[in-house]
Amino acid sequence: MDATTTLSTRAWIDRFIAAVERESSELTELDRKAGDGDYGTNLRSALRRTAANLDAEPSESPRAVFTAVSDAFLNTGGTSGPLFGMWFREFAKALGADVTTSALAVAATNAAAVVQRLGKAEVGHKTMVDAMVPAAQALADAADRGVDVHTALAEAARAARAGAASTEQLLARRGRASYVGENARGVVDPGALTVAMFFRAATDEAPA
Amino acid sequence: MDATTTLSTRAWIDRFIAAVERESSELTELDRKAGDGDYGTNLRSALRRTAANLDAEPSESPRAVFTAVSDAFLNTGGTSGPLFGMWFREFAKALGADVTTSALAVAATNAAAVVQRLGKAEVGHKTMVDAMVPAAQALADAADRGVDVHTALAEAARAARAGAASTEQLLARRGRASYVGENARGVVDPGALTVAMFFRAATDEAPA
Amino acid sequence: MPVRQLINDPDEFVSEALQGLQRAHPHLLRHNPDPAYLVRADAGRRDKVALVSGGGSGHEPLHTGFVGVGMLDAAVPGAVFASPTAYQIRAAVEAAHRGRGVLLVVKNYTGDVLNFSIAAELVADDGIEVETVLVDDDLATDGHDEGPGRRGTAAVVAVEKICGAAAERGAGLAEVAGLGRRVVDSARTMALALESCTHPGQSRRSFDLPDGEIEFGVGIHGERGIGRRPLAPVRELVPELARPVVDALGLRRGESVLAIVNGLGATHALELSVAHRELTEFLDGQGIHVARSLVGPYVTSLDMRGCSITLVRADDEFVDLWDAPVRTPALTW
Amino acid sequence: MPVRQLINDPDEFVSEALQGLQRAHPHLLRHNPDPAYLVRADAGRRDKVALVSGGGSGHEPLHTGFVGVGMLDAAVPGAVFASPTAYQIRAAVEAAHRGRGVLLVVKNYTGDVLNFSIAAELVADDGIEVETVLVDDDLATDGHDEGPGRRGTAAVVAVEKICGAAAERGAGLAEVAGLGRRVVDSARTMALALESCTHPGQSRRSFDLPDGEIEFGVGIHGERGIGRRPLAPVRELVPELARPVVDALGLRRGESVLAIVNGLGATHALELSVAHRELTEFLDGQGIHVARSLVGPYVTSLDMRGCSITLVRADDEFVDLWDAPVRTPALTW
Ligand SMILES: Nc1ncnc2c1ncn2[C@@H]1O[C@H](COP(=O)(O)OP(=O)(O)O)[C@@H](O)[C@H]1O
Ligand SMILES: Nc1ncnc2c1ncn2[C@@H]1O[C@H](COP(=O)(O)OP(=O)(O)O)[C@@H](O)[C@H]1O
Ligand SMILES: [Mg+2]
Ligand SMILES: [Mg+2]
Ligand SMILES: [Mg+2]
Ligand SMILES: [Mg+2]
Repeated sequence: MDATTTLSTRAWIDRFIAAVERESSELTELDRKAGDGDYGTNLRSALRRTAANLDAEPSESPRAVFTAVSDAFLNTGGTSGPLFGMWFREFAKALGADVTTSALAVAATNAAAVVQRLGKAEVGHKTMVDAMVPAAQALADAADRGVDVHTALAEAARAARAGAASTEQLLARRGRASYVGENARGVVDPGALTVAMFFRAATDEAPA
Repeated sequence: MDATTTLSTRAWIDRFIAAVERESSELTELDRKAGDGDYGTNLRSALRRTAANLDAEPSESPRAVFTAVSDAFLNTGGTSGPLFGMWFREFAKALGADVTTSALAVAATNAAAVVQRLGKAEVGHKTMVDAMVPAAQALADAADRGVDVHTALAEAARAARAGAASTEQLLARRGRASYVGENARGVVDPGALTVAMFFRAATDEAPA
Repeated sequence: MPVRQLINDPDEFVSEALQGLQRAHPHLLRHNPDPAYLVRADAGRRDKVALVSGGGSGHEPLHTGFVGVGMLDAAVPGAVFASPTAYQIRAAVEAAHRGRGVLLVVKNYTGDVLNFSIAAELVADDGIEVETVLVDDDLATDGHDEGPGRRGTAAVVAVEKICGAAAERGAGLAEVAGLGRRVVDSARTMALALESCTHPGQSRRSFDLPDGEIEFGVGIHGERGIGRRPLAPVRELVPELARPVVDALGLRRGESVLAIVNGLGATHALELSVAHRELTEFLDGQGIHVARSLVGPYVTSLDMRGCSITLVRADDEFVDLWDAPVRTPALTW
Repeated sequence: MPVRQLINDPDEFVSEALQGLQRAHPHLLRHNPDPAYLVRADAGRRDKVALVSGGGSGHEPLHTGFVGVGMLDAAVPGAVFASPTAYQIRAAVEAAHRGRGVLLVVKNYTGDVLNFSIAAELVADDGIEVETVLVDDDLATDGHDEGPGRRGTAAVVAVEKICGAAAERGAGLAEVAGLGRRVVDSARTMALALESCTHPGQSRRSFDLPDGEIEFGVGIHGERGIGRRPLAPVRELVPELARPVVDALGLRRGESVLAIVNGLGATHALELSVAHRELTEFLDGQGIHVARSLVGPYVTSLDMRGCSITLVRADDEFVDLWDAPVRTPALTW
């Protein structure tokens, strides 16, 4: 079965926001080691704007929720802000009233493609794309196998986490981390880690 | 007798130029003590321009010679340049083909008046006026008495020199020297000294 | 001790400056505070292709000073030296759109390219026709095949002026965009700094120069250039800037150029006039005719001292559009 | 080590800059090298009262940048911070004269007053009708009864603009002069420096400021002002400048002003825009209406950092003449 009334998009985003609030200084630390150290700040400011948008116009519709997320990121500086903005925008476009595995597969596939087109990064360039592409692949596989939304998102989260972990040993080819050469090795890419956190938040329990 | 063919205006100016060349560093020194130290430079540059003008368009006519002197001073910076320019201009205006005592008296009287009007200095303000006014007075007296040009100019030179000497004990009320207060006391005003040198040059022998 | 500036709070610096600019030109400009942009006071009339540009602040009068008749319809300023957001750009494009499509003029910097590309996609989805002209005139960053390409600097003024004139005359979007790309292809710039610049609220210049040396090949964000050279009389420095520009454009005797002698911020008008004199002497010697010159601080880098020289190979069409009337805070004729 | 500048030889600096300016504006200006002045390219047409101004260089765009249609007919630049000679002024007046008399606009400095007065006598002798407007707007030098009086600073721009417009419209010499004197009576200025300036070729600024202090009441020749004040946010500094100006003019609620927020040289456009914002906030609070504003570096003091604020009590005639078309290198609308 594919439909889900049990997955509240709003709750998913709330858990994501809570996770980022918990981890933001670690994310910034990663950007400091291999970038300019503003990543956590950029991300938090986008998510606080998201929360404000959602509180101002409460809605449970996946489209409305992801539009609010996308708008907030597009209103944020840095490289990650606009890329995440366009990534989330594909979720808003693809998801209807109900969140289905196949709609998620379409969303994640289109979303990864948009980010790759705009950022010109391939898998292995040590960016958020290293988590986005395997997650999209996992959702597409899940849709092919007809598994339910929760299972599909759990698989996507595992794939994204593995993709993020794989960035640790890479040299960066895109973004500011590419300027620091060997110094980026040993540092997980915070953008990729954020993608993993996002999928993880889908199936987590609500935060305490 | 009043007419003089023996006084060559051109030779007078040449002697004046030579005197200034000899004394210019002393004049500058006086301006350094009670001003900004550019007086000798200003004066020499005006007189070199005068010499160039006179060489370019040689003329013995008093009007032409004094016009050349006046133009050169009016083309020079500092406070002294334009004031001397207007002073000499009255000589150009008043002197005809022949230099007479009465024409010199008119010239020097008008010239001192122009400088006083423009510079707003009275006798006793420690400026060139302190030599110009007594010299004009001496020439006016000489004209009243009908004395010859050489005698008249010698009297003017003595009066100017006395006027210049009188500035030594004064506090300056005009020009940059007025900014230095008591420090100007004991310093002869270089502008007044120059006026004395000018009249002295009229009756001097040609320089060696 | 932060550098002495007329400033309240560094975080409010740009937005307060926008207010101040708008209040000085109420008949030309409208200011939208959030998201921040400036738009022509008569925006909304459905009659022409609209031009929108923007980028980090600190380069004033670029771009905000070029909003008005015959140049930009809107300018979108980011924070100092930081790109505006895609959302800001979208809002400005929507406000500027006058029914005949929008030309985005983008200086080639990663953040600007990213945010303007995204904005272009967003407004295209909203049904507004968009074209983009990417300006990449800076010769100092030429020749790196794999990198981000040449930076965009003072040639952007020529692009905005010429495209703005064509749009004002009624040219269509494709034509205006094509013209803009042709200006970009015809233009190169080289810059030098005598002294670097200071971010608002910071206490140090972005780099220090040893006695008797200048920084050659600088951009407009206070970054180091491509090398140190000896400080020399301007009659030697200007040919050092202009010669590579002439070579890169392949300019030959008898050709004409538009010349921009641009002050980087704290360079005095007397200095720029002397630099312009030296440029005309140099180009005269090369047999190159200066059809028009623009001399002044147009694309600044905060309080940097120095100048850039831009040459644009000029044909009659460029000169004609250059001469067309313009009425903006910083450029009017 | 002289300060880093785009310069060849300090002695040639001004004359090379004049050449560079003329070459940037060949259709507006003609340059006479010796004696040095700039005159309108169409000088000689016998049709209007001519305006001539000048003074020491280092204040650019003043005065050379204001030669053109609707403002000055000629500008006579001296060396940096030094008066032009009477002879230079006479030559400029003769070149500028267009058959209906000449208005001399003179900033109140001893050397300028002397040389312009002399030039006025010389050309009057040549049969040219001359009037002089003496500009003495600087409040910092007010109140010294016996001295040379208030200095002339940025209000000269308003005098040149308003008189220039009236002359261009055909007003006679007496009328234009009367208007100029009325502008002078209606205008006061106050300035502050965040950093002093450096003479071309010299290695030191004209004065040094201790940390956290600014120089209040400066003129435009790098001389010290009337006192040190604490460096403060611009929202505090601008009222410190504007309040005494409002008081000196006796401006009351409901009155209108022309406002000039003038950069002293190295002040960035963003800073001047913020200063303008603060001025409008302050005047709003006083119920004073800003009819028109001019914001930018118009009367500079080489590379000084800081600004001056000039207010001119504005009636309809002033505003109308202010708005009249002008076409010069530095001011065009
Ligand atoms: N070209 C790119 N394509 C995709 N992602 C990128 C690219 N460049 C950078 N990133 C991502 O952006 C993250 C850094 O974001 P952020 O700190 O906001 O950017 P900035 O470098 O502008 O400060 C990196 O961790 C990486 O995941
Ligand atoms: N107001 C004045 N009236 C007459 N003479 C003056 C006046 N002010 C200065 N002087 C004369 O000018 C001389 C200084 O000339 P100069 O050095 O060229 O001027 P500056 O002070 O501009 O450098 C003084 O010695 C004095 O004789
Ligand atoms: Mg970062
Ligand atoms: Mg960053
Ligand atoms: Mg002196
Ligand atoms: Mg002097």
